[in-house]
Amino acid sequence: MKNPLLTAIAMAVGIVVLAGYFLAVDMLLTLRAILIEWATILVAVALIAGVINLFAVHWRKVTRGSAGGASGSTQIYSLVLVTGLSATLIVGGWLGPTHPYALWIFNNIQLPVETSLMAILAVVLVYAGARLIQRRLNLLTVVFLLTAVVVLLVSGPLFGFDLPGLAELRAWIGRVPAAAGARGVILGVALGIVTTGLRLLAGVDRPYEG
Amino acid sequence: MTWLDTAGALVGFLLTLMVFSYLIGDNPLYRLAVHLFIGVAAGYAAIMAINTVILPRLILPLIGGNRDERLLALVPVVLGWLLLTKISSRLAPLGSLPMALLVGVAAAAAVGGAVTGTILPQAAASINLFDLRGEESLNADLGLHLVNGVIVLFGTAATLAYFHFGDQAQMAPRVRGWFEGFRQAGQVFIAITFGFLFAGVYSAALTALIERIFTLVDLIKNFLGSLLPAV
Amino acid sequence: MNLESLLGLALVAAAMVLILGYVAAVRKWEPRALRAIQTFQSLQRAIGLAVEAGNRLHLSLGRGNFLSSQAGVGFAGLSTLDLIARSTSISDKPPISSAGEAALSILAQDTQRGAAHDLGGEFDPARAQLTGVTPFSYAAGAAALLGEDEVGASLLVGSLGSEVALIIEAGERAGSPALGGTDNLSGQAVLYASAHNPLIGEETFASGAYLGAGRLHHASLFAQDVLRWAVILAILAGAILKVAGVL
Amino acid sequence: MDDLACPMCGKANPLDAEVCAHCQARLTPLFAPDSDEQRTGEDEARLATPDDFFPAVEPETYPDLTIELPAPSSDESVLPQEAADEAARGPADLPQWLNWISEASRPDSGKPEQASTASWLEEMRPPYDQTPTRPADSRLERPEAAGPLAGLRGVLSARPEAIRSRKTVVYSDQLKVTANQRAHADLLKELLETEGVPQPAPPRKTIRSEYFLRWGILLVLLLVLLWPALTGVRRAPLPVYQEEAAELNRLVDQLPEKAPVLIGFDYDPGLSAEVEAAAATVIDHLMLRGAYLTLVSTSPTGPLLAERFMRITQAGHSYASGINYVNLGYVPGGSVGLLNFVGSPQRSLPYTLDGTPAWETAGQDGLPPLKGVAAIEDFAMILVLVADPDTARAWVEQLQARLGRLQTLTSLVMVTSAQVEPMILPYYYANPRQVHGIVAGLRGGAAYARLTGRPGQPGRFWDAYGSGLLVSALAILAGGLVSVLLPLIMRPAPGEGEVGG
Repeated sequence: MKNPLLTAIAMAVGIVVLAGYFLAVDMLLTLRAILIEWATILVAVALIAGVINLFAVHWRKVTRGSAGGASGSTQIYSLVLVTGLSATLIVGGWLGPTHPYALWIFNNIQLPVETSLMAILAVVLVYAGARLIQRRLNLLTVVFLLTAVVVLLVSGPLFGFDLPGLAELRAWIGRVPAAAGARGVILGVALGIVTTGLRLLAGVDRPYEG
Repeated sequence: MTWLDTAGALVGFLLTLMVFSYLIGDNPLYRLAVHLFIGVAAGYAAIMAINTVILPRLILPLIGGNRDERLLALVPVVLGWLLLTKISSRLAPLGSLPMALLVGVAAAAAVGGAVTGTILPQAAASINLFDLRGEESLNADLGLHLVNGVIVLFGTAATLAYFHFGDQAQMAPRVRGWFEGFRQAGQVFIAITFGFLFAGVYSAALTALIERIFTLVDLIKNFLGSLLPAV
Repeated sequence: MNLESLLGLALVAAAMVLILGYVAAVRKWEPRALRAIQTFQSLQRAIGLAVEAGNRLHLSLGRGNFLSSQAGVGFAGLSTLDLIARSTSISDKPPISSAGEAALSILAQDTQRGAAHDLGGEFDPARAQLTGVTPFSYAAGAAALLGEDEVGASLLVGSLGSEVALIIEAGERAGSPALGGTDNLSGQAVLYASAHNPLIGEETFASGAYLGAGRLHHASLFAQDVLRWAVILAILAGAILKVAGVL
Repeated sequence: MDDLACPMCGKANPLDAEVCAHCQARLTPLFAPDSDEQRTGEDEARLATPDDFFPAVEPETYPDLTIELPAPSSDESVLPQEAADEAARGPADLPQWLNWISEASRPDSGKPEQASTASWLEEMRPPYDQTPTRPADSRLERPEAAGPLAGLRGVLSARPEAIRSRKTVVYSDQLKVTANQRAHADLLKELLETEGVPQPAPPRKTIRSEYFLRWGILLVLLLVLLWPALTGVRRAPLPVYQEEAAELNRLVDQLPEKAPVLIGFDYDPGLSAEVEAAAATVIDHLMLRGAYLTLVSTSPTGPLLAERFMRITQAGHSYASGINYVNLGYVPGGSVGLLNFVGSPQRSLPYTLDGTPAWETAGQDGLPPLKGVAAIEDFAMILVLVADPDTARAWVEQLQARLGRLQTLTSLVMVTSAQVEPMILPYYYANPRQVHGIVAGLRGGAAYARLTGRPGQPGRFWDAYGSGLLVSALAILAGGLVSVLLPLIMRPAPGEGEVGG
């Protein structure tokens, strides 16, 4: 389904918006502002479409059940998801997102689950760290683990075993070598983003052609 | 504490335990909690999108705006409707027009953001480390500052060089030797950075675990307290 | 037009010229060789298995905000998805993709539909899923996907934060190793510690070129390499001028 | 009958004749026949095995053959450099490195015999002649029409001596087949029998032992963390002076009465525990100073976190929505949206989360927290609560355009997760300073709490945090040491694990 019109639109819009970053021409900036405004709205609409899609997919699982290729258990999970989604939409949509009932759902469902998911990472990450050398034994891994262990040890109270200079060492690592590495990495990523974006603006990659 | 709060505390308590059960092994309880969470999160995101974007930026201008505003608002309305056709796989091709526009803006925003938000400021920051006049005015320890600056500069350059994609086999042997050394140094800086970040992520996870455990313990304490007021 | 804008414009123009120049050049000469990256070799093997052994591949496109630089890695993921969908078209188990950003999941559907259409295959919308709309709900949903759908390996090319550990952990348990990288620093640190084959930073954007997506992806890497050294030299020169008090 | 027909010319000869009287063809074998007839049949069957299978082979099955023989596990397989380089070469429908698949799957890709000459198949052929597969003697080409040997070529007639004379070849050929080659032949047989049946995925490894390690870590962590939670013990001293935190503390102290402060709630609920524990002390301090707070976020869940934070975490202070603080909701559009917000907050977020107009306009006077605030510089302080390095950077970069000017007095301060430190510290130590104060993670929060003398959440968690970090660090260290030392101790005996040569 190659459609030159779509490519032309994507390229034209992209060039206008990109030029707006560097050229201070009033008409260009106005046009750019309008395009970005539309894009912002479209992203929100896309989110709505996505949520409707999510609902539809799971609703199908619930109603069709095994016929829809869902086992009994997945049917229940989907039912729970659909219920949670519609309950939130009704309560939050009707009473407003800051109404006590809406906040109740957020405070007692979303927040505990999400925090708990983060909490289980406390075990998962220690486990991953402990097995890392077994998986990849090289210079990078050793330096990585040593840094991690030192920073972990120094980040909390050492209950009296306070070796002089450790806190300073941690601060220095964060300020100098870690900052340097981080800067190098994000600069590299930025270069990657630039060329990837330009491929789209040049109409080489066309993900929108369904 | 109203009955609503009590119910909420109990729900949170149960959900927390259901998620924690994942550590023993993947199980239906965990999956239930997660699916409920996905649904609720999606619901909130949708409400937020409607309340803060679609209503004030799309609907209100269309209803309350002047003629120009209405005309301007018509375009995103049409594009939005086209985009919604993506929901049905039959009409999906219609939605490609708004997606093309969206991709154009997104790609440009990505490029522009990367150049003006990362490459230029980060490069400038590395250069400004050597703004000695400013340092003298702050009368900081100049020597130490200079040494740190050199380390940061070297680390940034080495890390950036580490990613070089060309095959070193094509380089002259001596150049390759230097280049490999430089890349190795870059690797070390990357490892230190990731180590530090890993520790950071871990302490965030640990704090989350602590917060959960304290909440659970407090809840149980209150519950027992209400059961045995004398104790 | 201030100096910053001028530099920025010059950088973008240079990148464009380098890409197109390289493409024009490889019409005459052989494209240059790339350094070996083990993760991509493992990925090639995984794709080979997808074709031969009918292993399903899962591609995580992440949850990066669509109107920020996070979209960049999402687009890299989409071109990888297109490549994999075409490579494994003769497999009886085409790849599935998950996204945490609605616009991205729509594009993933379009990409897979396009690939299926070109190769005369059927497209099932369930192959490109929006598993959640916030970072953690996305990760949890993608993790659940690995358990339900017999996935042979997970490829991560998208914007993912520390929550990526959930996906990797689920993969470990389901016996499907995770390969890939992300643009997010915390995500990279976690990936480095827990993924089978991590990609570091910029390497994530090279997946297209390493999987044979064609000259333009190769050209992008060439442009990145040239600009990389330009940036390094600029920083060094700037620092020297700063010390000298010229700048 | 009392005479013996010559197998060659068919003429009759006496029973005891050794050679044909007419054509001199040999009538009796050179050596004693093998007594074990079972083995004869067996041998013929085995001899037939490779030959008879070739015609049945479909071209499609060859790739399977080549793939399946040595199948390394997907994580450690490494293609040779040439392959990697080839992979990088030029555009193609199928990537270069997958071309062999398209070759193989093409129906006309070579005759089976060609494809079949894999090295190990060559070895299986008798080295000295082709008899089993290619009868050298054209007379042996005659097809066997009927009987148990139907379809076998190289069959003379049903006469015992004739069969025996063939057997020698059979026998000698059978000796040439090593165990390894037989294993390959069986593999080939298996492959061809399961032809058409899709190959199963490599077996998923069940990782039982690893669960125990997980449980171990979990139990130790729980024990270590439960103790302070149950006893409420506070033994560990709060961290000593931290420059960045002290600077933030000083800035808050210097805020004028009822100063307008913008707070960005930009973290996921998952990281709320750490960020809020750290932020509680700072915002508590701000509220004690009676600052007017304006809350925004660039993530959809941010506004809810903000609302919750004001109503529950800071319930102690009687801050009322619309009077002491205003929640503007979230800025859509990522960094682009943030840039717009920084440029013109009023246009970007005209209403509060409840939908009431927030700002001062010609028509109505705005809500108290936004009185006299028209632009981003009108805030006395911008405090960003952030857990993600990239988001933190986005805030600093977008705000620089406005706050970077000399005349602006607005200070930008941050309360972050510990993972943001390496990304944000350089802005603090930059010259001129771009971030004026930082509280990073629970450690920073504890340091701030020490300065204000109000321990709050950080003080509560501090002991558990310390022991948790200690245990985890030791676990990682131990795991590393074990995985280095264990292989040295339990090194497998040489030759162990080699299968079938």
